[in-house]
Amino acid sequence: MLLKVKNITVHYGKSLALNDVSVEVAEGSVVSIIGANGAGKSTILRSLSGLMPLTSGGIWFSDKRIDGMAANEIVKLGLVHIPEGRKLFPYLTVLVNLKLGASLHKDKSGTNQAMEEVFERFPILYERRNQQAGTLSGGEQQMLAIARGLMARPRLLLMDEPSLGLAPIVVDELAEVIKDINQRGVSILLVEQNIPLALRVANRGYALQVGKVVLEGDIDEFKSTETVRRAYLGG
Amino acid sequence: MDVMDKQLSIRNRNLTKPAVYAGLIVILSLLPLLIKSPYWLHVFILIFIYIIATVSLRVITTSGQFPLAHAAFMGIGAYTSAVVSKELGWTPWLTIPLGALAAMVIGILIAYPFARLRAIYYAVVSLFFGIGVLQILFVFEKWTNAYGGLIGIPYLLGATKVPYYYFFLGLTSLCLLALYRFEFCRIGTNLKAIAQSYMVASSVGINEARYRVIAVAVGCFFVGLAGATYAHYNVVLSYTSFDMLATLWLVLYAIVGGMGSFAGPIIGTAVLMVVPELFRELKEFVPFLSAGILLVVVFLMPQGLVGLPQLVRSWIVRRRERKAITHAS
Amino acid sequence: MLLEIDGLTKHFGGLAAVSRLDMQVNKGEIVGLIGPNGAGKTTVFNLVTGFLQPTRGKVVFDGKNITGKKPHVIAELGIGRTFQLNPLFADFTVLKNVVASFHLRPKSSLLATYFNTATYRRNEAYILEQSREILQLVGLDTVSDELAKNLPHGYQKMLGMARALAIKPRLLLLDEPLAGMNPDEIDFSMAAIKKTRQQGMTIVLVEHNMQIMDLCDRVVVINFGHKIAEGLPGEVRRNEEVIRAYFGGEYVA
Amino acid sequence: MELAVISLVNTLVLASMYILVALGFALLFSIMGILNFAHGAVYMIGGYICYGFAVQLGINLWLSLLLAVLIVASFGLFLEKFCFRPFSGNFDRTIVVCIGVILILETTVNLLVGYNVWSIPEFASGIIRIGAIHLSAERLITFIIGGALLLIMVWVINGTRTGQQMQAVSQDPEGAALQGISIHRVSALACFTACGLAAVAGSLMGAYLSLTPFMGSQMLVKALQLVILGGLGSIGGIFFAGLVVGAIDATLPLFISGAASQAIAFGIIVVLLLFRPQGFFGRKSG
Repeated sequence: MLLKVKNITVHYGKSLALNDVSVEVAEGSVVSIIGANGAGKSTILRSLSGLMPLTSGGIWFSDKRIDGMAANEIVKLGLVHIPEGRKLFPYLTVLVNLKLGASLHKDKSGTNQAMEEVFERFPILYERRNQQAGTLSGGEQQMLAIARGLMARPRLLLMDEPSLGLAPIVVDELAEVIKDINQRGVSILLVEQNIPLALRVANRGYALQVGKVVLEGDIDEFKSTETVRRAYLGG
Repeated sequence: MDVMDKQLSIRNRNLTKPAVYAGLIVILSLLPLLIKSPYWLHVFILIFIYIIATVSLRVITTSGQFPLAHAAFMGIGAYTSAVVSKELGWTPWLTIPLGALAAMVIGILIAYPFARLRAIYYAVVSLFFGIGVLQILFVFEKWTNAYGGLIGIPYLLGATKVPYYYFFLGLTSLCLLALYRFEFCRIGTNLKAIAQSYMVASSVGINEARYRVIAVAVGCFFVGLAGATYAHYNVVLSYTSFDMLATLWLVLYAIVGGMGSFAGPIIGTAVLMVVPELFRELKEFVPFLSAGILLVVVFLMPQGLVGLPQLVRSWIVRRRERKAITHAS
Repeated sequence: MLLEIDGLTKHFGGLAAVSRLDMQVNKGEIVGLIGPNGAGKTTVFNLVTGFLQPTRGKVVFDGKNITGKKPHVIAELGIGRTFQLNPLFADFTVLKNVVASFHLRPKSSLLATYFNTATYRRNEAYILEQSREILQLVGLDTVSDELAKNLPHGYQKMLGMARALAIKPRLLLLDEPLAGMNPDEIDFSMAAIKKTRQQGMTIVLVEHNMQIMDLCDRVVVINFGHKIAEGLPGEVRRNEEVIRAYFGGEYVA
Repeated sequence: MELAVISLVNTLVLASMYILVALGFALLFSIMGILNFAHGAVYMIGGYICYGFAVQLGINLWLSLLLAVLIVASFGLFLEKFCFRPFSGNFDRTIVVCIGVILILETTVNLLVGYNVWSIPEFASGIIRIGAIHLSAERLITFIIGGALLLIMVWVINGTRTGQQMQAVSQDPEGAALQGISIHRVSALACFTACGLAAVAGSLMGAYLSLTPFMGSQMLVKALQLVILGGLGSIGGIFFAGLVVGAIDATLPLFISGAASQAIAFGIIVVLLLFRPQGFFGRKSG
């Protein structure tokens, strides 16, 4: 297992945000976590990347225990988090945003190569490379956030609601990008409210409700459960 | 711990608090019989005056505004009253309310435009205002004698300390009573509501701008009163009593005591003013002492000095628990 | 007609968050305003309640043009609202949150308040009683002495609604009243909304959770600031454009 | 003509010194969320340390300047770790900490050299003649050092990896942490730089004017003016505001008596801010 999250409990202030949650991501797979607003999906990712302390439980990334490590240390291991709301640096150019994504890597040639690959995959970002990130459209900003994440050369990419505020046609494009990244050997843990997107790209799914995992399984089995259909597809 | 607090606060509300206050006033009333030193009476009188100033500062902060011009308003009260009584020969009994009103009016005038500023913008712009308004003293040098210091201000109660002691004990008690009522009636509730979320407050119909202005008006009135009475007690005024540093000290008294409660600024003022006087022999080393108090409070007492009893209580509880655990094992 | 929105438009920088929106709400109705994240629903609420000034367009409440009025004035006219991220008077108790929200009716003058007159005391006693009633309605009477910030998320949401009710509104705007609630809380909250409605309240609500549709008399769907559909909940559910907006092309059957 | 040139030169000298201090102050604010009220005091001890080395110990003046900068910058590291980091973003408590620091620094200066007015020897002496215009070399050197440092700072902030990381942290600290940027390291660096720059300004101003215990709070007010007028988060804004404030300070006293010009200067600034709370170049927010 690339990532093992074992029985973690997290408090947000005094209120319980995650209650005894376990999640696993196998090397090379795409795992989706679905659930309503406030179910605790983002909290899982934030605890994984060291932004949120655990009350109990543990997290292992390729057999190394990472809970309690600082956020920037965790990135070094290849676990890269693309946060909700993108968190770009709006007043810096696209190019600088991408360079900052490679903050940890000292070798220039590797960074340049990563940059080339990124521009190859997102030609629009090359066109806009000297524009301030804040002036891009919503879809372009999301692509930049993903591209910035790739600059860190991740083994596991954590994506938090990448479809937020995107037009349906851009969401389709996003699905292709996710599949493509995965095919090039990056494992992905995706958190989504857009259920169809989440189900379309994943090999495995988890459903979260008020801080607890209520359902998990391989994607076909997961999709067909009555709970998922009724709760999330409104059918 | 919560249960304990609740019991305590219920008991407080019934009897303890008024009893403590009454006791305190009795002790303070008897103090001049014990302390014959005019120097110490002077220290106490100054503390009374500054308590009015810091408590009135806190009134404004309960509305979520952080003014950094409060000493300047004290100066407006002081100089207005001093100059009018000196130049026109009016009695201080008349000019003191005039000084307080002057501070209030100027407060209201700036409060309206300032009501659109939030957080640190409010703090910093009011800081500039405080510095700028003080410069006006130098423009009217002829009356204020700002460089050399204004002298020849009429006494309010003559030159001996004891009458002033009782006057200020009474005045400060009255002011505190008035401000206490202000904070704990619905007006104060509205101010605190605005401070916690101005969006929610206006969504339930609280006129944010109006209440912010009211808070400033009341705060400035009382600090103007403190300044004006100070002028006719001290009978010498120097602008350094009202500059940026003086404002920052008022803020410090309030924060060190604890902004979260009514008693905080009172305790903060008393402690930070008395301690340096107790160690007067240290002379130029005294500021280190003050700095030491500041640092100890800021690092160890997040609630300020008023939080100390609770801090000690929880520390004792924790110790007891630890002991119980070691005994058990 | 209680609320009439006419050609409402709001630009942020160059982007239109709301674009030429028309919408009517009749007395006694529950209208659902739905749409994907970022569609502009909350912006509509902020425009109606005066927290944002519209670029163009008009909002008429009960025959009165309220476009561009200050939030507290609009509250006084009778529009109560909750917030999506649900800010609270966090350091007040639950009861005090509601009591503090009873600012408008009955109202005491500043002097009466300060000098604690008989009228003021009578008003406050009445307010206390009413506040307890409202807390009972939304089911928070058991936690009325807790600090608001210590409440679980779902309870905080309901407290938001209790607070909005305290201004005795004629129109209630609820921004995602079910977000972050567990199934029990959702049932409870829906029941509370129903109860308020039975007392004659007109309600407009924004929500993602499709369960809410069962409560609505009418649904307005917006996406990217435009109205894309309007009608009975059943109709809207089958509307192709709506399905596409929510789920992307694949799910159009 | 001569008057115009003199006031222009004075404007540039004052502006470059103000900007040096304000830039550091702004760095600390945008990166750590700290309004460093002790920044004026840091500037003051910079001057006094330089004075101590140069006059009391008789060390070479330029070496003294360098030592003063290094000592004060290292003191900045101490401040970051023990005084700012625990209270980042907490306005009330940073005021208390900063005033504690001010008290300690000022009292130390008082104990060591007393509260008399001293002056650091001139870094350059003589008069430089350009056509009909006479300029003191001291002013010129002050402006050149100040201007050069500012250019370097602009290059560091915009052109280097470290500077970009600083900007990243100030625009979105959490986003920056997720890129593997160590916020502590960036904060420490910002504090080191900010205090170092303040020490340079303190030493130069100590030679250009004189050393007084009040220079700290005067400069603090200038720094606040620049940062707020320029607009929080805008470096261009600080430069522009620096020139405006420098011009007001260098020119107004030529026409109106000192106190009135001060009152008017503050009046102008307060009114400007009421109409444009986000400053000249501020990004629209908060």
